[in-house]
Amino acid sequence: MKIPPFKEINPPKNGYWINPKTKETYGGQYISPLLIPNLQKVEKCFEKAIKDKKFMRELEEKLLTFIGVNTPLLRSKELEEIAGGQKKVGKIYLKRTDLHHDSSHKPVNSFSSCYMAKHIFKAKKIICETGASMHSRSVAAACAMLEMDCEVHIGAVDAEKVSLNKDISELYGAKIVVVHESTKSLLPAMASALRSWQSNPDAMYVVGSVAGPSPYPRMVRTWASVIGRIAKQQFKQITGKVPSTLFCVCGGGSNLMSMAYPLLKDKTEIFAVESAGEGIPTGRHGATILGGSKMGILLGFKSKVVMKSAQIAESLTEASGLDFAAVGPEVAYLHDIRRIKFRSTTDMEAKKTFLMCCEKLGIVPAIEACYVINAALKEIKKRKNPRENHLIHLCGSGESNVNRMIKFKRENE
Amino acid sequence: MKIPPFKEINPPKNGYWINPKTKETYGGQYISPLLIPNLQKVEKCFEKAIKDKKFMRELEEKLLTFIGVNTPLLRSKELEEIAGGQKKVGKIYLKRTDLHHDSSHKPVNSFSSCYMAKHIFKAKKIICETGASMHSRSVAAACAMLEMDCEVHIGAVDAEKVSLNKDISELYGAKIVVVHESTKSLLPAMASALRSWQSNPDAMYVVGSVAGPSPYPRMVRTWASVIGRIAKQQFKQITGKVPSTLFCVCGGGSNLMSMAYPLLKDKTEIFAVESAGEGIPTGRHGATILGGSKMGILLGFKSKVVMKSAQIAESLTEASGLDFAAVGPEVAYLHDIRRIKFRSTTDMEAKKTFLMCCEKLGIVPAIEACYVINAALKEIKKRKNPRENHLIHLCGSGESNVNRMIKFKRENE
Amino acid sequence: MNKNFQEMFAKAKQEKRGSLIGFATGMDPNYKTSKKILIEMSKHCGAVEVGIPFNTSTSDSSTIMDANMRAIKAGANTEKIFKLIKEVKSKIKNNVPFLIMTYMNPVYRYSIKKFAKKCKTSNVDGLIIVDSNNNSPEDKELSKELKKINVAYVKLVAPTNNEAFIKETLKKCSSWIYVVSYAGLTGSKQVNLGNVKKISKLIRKNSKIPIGVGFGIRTKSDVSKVIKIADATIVGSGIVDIVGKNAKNHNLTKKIGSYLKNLKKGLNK
Amino acid sequence: MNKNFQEMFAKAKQEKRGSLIGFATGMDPNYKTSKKILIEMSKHCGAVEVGIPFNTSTSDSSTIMDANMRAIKAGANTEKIFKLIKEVKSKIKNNVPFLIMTYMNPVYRYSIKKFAKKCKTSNVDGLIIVDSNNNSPEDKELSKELKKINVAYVKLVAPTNNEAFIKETLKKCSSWIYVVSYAGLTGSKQVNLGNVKKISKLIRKNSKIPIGVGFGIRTKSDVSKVIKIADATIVGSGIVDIVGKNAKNHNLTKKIGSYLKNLKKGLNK
Ligand SMILES: Cc1ncc(COP(=O)(O)O)c(C=O)c1O
Ligand SMILES: Cc1ncc(COP(=O)(O)O)c(C=O)c1O
Repeated sequence: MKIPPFKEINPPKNGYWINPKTKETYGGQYISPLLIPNLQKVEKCFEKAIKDKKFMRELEEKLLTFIGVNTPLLRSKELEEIAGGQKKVGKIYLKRTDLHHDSSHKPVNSFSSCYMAKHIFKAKKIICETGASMHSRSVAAACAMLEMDCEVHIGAVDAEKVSLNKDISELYGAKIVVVHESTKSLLPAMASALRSWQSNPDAMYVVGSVAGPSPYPRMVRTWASVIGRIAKQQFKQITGKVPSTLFCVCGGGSNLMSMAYPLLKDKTEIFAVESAGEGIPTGRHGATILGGSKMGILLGFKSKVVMKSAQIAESLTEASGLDFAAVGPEVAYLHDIRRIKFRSTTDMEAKKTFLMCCEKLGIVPAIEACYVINAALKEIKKRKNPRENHLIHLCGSGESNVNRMIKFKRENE
Repeated sequence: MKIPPFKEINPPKNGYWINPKTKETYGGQYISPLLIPNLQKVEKCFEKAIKDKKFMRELEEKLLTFIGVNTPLLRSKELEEIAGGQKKVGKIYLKRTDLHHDSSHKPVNSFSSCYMAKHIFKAKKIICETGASMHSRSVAAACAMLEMDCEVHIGAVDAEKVSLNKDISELYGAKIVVVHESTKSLLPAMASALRSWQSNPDAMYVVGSVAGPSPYPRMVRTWASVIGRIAKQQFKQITGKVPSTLFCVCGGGSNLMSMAYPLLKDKTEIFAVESAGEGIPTGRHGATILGGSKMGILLGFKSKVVMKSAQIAESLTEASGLDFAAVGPEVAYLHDIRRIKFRSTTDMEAKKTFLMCCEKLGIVPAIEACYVINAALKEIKKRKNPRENHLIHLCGSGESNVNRMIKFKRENE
Repeated sequence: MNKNFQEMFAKAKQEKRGSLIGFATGMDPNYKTSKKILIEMSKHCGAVEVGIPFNTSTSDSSTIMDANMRAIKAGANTEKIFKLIKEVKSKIKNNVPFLIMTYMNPVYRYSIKKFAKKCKTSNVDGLIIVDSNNNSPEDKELSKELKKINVAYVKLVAPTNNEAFIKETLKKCSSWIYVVSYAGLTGSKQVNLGNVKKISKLIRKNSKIPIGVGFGIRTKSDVSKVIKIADATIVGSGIVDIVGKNAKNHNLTKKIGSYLKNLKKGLNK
Repeated sequence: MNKNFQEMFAKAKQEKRGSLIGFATGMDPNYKTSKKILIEMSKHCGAVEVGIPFNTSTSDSSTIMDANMRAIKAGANTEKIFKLIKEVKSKIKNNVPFLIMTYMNPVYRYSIKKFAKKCKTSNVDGLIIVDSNNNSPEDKELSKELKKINVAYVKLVAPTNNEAFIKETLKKCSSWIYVVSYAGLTGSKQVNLGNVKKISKLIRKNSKIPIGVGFGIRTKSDVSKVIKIADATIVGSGIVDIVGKNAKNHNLTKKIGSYLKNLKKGLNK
């Protein structure tokens, strides 16, 4: 298997994506001057890496054999049935990144970033933050294999929620820093990681989504796009066409960009799904775009952010991986130029979808993936177009959610 | 990807493998007459299934896209290093069935058996036993997708040990029967499943290893051999040759046969690794062949069994999946004709190997797989042959073992 | 045909009644009490079936499984059960035939030839192996050995078996044939008379061998219904239940005695 | 150059000493107490730095993060901090310059133009934005606006920055430049004099702008060492610590006063 090569479709200028109509800028590098040299070094290393054929060949070899990036597309007749039957709604395919090593889409970026950190940046230590601990788990795995130190920042609430993934990160040898500040979730964890980087400028910071100061959003989506490049090729092989629609959940946007990026210039209609928490009108949600975000500047980048006056607002959702009051800058840009549409799913809908997937598909999805499956079914039902081929990103496996979900099941039966 | 076709190498005669030298018979059908018609029906369905091209095409499609059977071979320079360096010991490859849906080699047989049960046997309900709950988890997943009822028998000790997998089986909709008899582990669970089948002859029983009354041992190894057929092809593509050695752990022998079967007529030296528990001399172990087993008859088949007078002896090991006082009949036969060699690993060695794999490989192996990795390293070190290419079956992922192992890590640091 | 069984069925026929066959696990709850239980049973039953416990049995309900575990804990093994039967038979005055009921593994491990011989020397009249397949080499050897020494080889047929299977089974079966009354475990359900009639008909069509019916027979009324169709009925869980609940009660044998006395009232044709 | 800062540095020079700049988060622990604290600080410090708290700060140690959270809990926002500074400045008699220290988001959300104007109308003398990148459009706009109205734009340089970066920074920097003494968070480590010397040299090579050194300065001896190299020193965590530990103590301002008085003893060149 050969991974289709990367083509830059949407390059930022000096770290910014620019809306041609409004001239709004997205991205940038808003960070203490202390870290500016580090960011410049990361950018240089990244440019060097993607041009280094030997490095890329070795990296892709590891992605194929260690991460197992050549995961299947599963035609789901069961979901078609639920949406009204293939004859009414077309075909539904699931991209199975739940089958990756460490059970989510995250390891493709995590491993690539760490591999670059080891061989080009020459770092001895990696610092990262994590929400659902999917990112930390895969960074820690990469660090174990690459003999690097690993420091993980996780919010105290998440450390409880996804303790399995956190424990696995620890088994891999990561040092876990539990963050008790502010919302005790992904956002303060990322702030904490960036703060730690300031104290350890020799380390490399590895972000878990298409967020953070430039060049991270671009770098992460470039690494992660391996997933979408393979998926696009597979989809064409199976159906002869690119997908009619693509559905991905959106926390920061890494799994979205991993799949959407190679399809940006295609006719595929792209949907990003946010967590509506207890319902967007309640204010208790994790929906950045649909929850009334404004442009803001945090954690090193400028993008859409949910705020309460100038403070970053709490994001509230069952899914630790979606508990992020912002989206990556390229995602905000793609929303604003209307290339990506947004939908949402409430926590309750997602939890029911979790049980449904277990009982009807024989798949334990990451709770994050349940938001997208639910929203995709709603949209596909509505479209009622039998000639369409739908693609849903099943971006993770839910072992870490079992504890909470089995309680939910027992309470609701 | 096309799965290389099955070729019967070692067909049993009337349900028995026969040692040409000693005339010893292995296998058979030792079961209440009540179940004889069911077994005949299973056998007929199996014969029909493997000849039914459409059925096989659809099954293989599902194995590829639902189970994700096309898992990679990972060259592990880290293990080579530990064994003394590639220049001294040759190359080491890991077959990554830990990346399967439901995280072990088991789903290939489980899904195939259930698929046959649904489409050819026309059963509405599946009965199975389980040790590490890897089998039950994958049977339950198949039943969910195929809309069948699922009844799982699990020993009370195992239900505690591997509660994550048990909970996942429950999320998939399985009815869990906890067995409190005798050793409260895999063996009484299997007896309990067979007893339940007697009460529900319309159901189909799906065994999780190459054990049970004929035709199960043959059927299971035939389904499971998809893994080895792909692995053999991959290995040849990468190295140009078949492996010099193959290492698999051996509880009942399903993961062993899944890999070994397509290599039986090749020059590959095949090693099966048993759990030596607290050490074979202590009598507290799970080693059937190396632990002084004799020919015995239980659970419907005749094979090597560890016994205390005529009673099946307790098997004692950290690994729920290896807690089985017998090996499948074809495995016993292959041992007796000296085609397969046996090695063992103690629980303590396996637990240390678990931590080593996490910390050095960035992989969380199923505890079962740690026995084989440890024994393989010992053997490879001893062979000191730089021209050899070694293949180790990494037959499962250890999410379910994390709870116990993180305690072990913390206690030992 | 084994002489004691021959006499048992002949006498019953004469008396226009069926025969009651009682089952208990050997050495449950221990050697001494088991001996008393078997002696008591021999007073009321046409024949006595003694189980050699097997810890990995595939056909027993939890009642019998528990009995197996009690007996194993009390040190039961094949040798001791033979000794137990031999002692019991030397103590009783009548010719009540004794059977061993077990699984193939204990027999196979003992050695089939030695096991058959030991039956003879221990005054065992018959053998039932729950999991013995007609086509296994062990079954062939065992039936040959038993035939030589006139120990009855009582085989099981079940409601799921077809006529071909029954015919094949009849070839090996001696003294009587054991009809399982439902698809399930010993003592786990109610006797299914429809099944019993259906199989009995198939047997009668092919043989004159006496028919014993087991699984799910617990009450006088069960016995009475079954005996309308069959020649004998086997009661197991009913007895083993009493043992389990009264293992330390000095009235245990009395209780079994009166339970059996009551069942016997259902034996009239 | 902002007039008040000009005076501050001139006076210090005259007196052959360095300047002490004190930092506290605005509205920590609440509006009223904060006002008292700032007034007290203005009595002892050459300049006062007031933090507009930001809950997602990327450069603050937990001491300052805690202060931020206390202030936010007390209702702090940009508007109120401006009001606070304006009130404090109207209460004090001297011309001690006041700076705002914050992150880009509060400024950006308030609107850069409005923020600059508000600085002027609130008598704010300078602004420090920790995460403002020289090349961002916001930084460009902000520095332009501040220049117009003579509010000092104090920029940070850190030990990891090279000469090119320092040169670029100097272009925008006005009144004085803030040297971060080590790679790390406010108040998390000890001041690193080697770093300070190295960067100061690079700055002096390119400019005559006064240098203030912050991060890790807590004691009289720290102050004394730093002042041998720099023109001013910023003390933050040391003060915020006292606020955090004595939020409800009526001696709070006194404690801060005597802490600062002691530090001042280290200011002599
Ligand atoms: C399985 C899974 N999906 C999705 C996400 C959301 O992140 P993103 O939108 O950056 O992909 C996460 C984050 O942890 C995750 O673990
Ligand atoms: C991961 C894993 N490996 C190995 C085994 C051992 O079984 P077998 O020898 O039949 O493959 C099990 C059984 O549950 C298992 O879960």
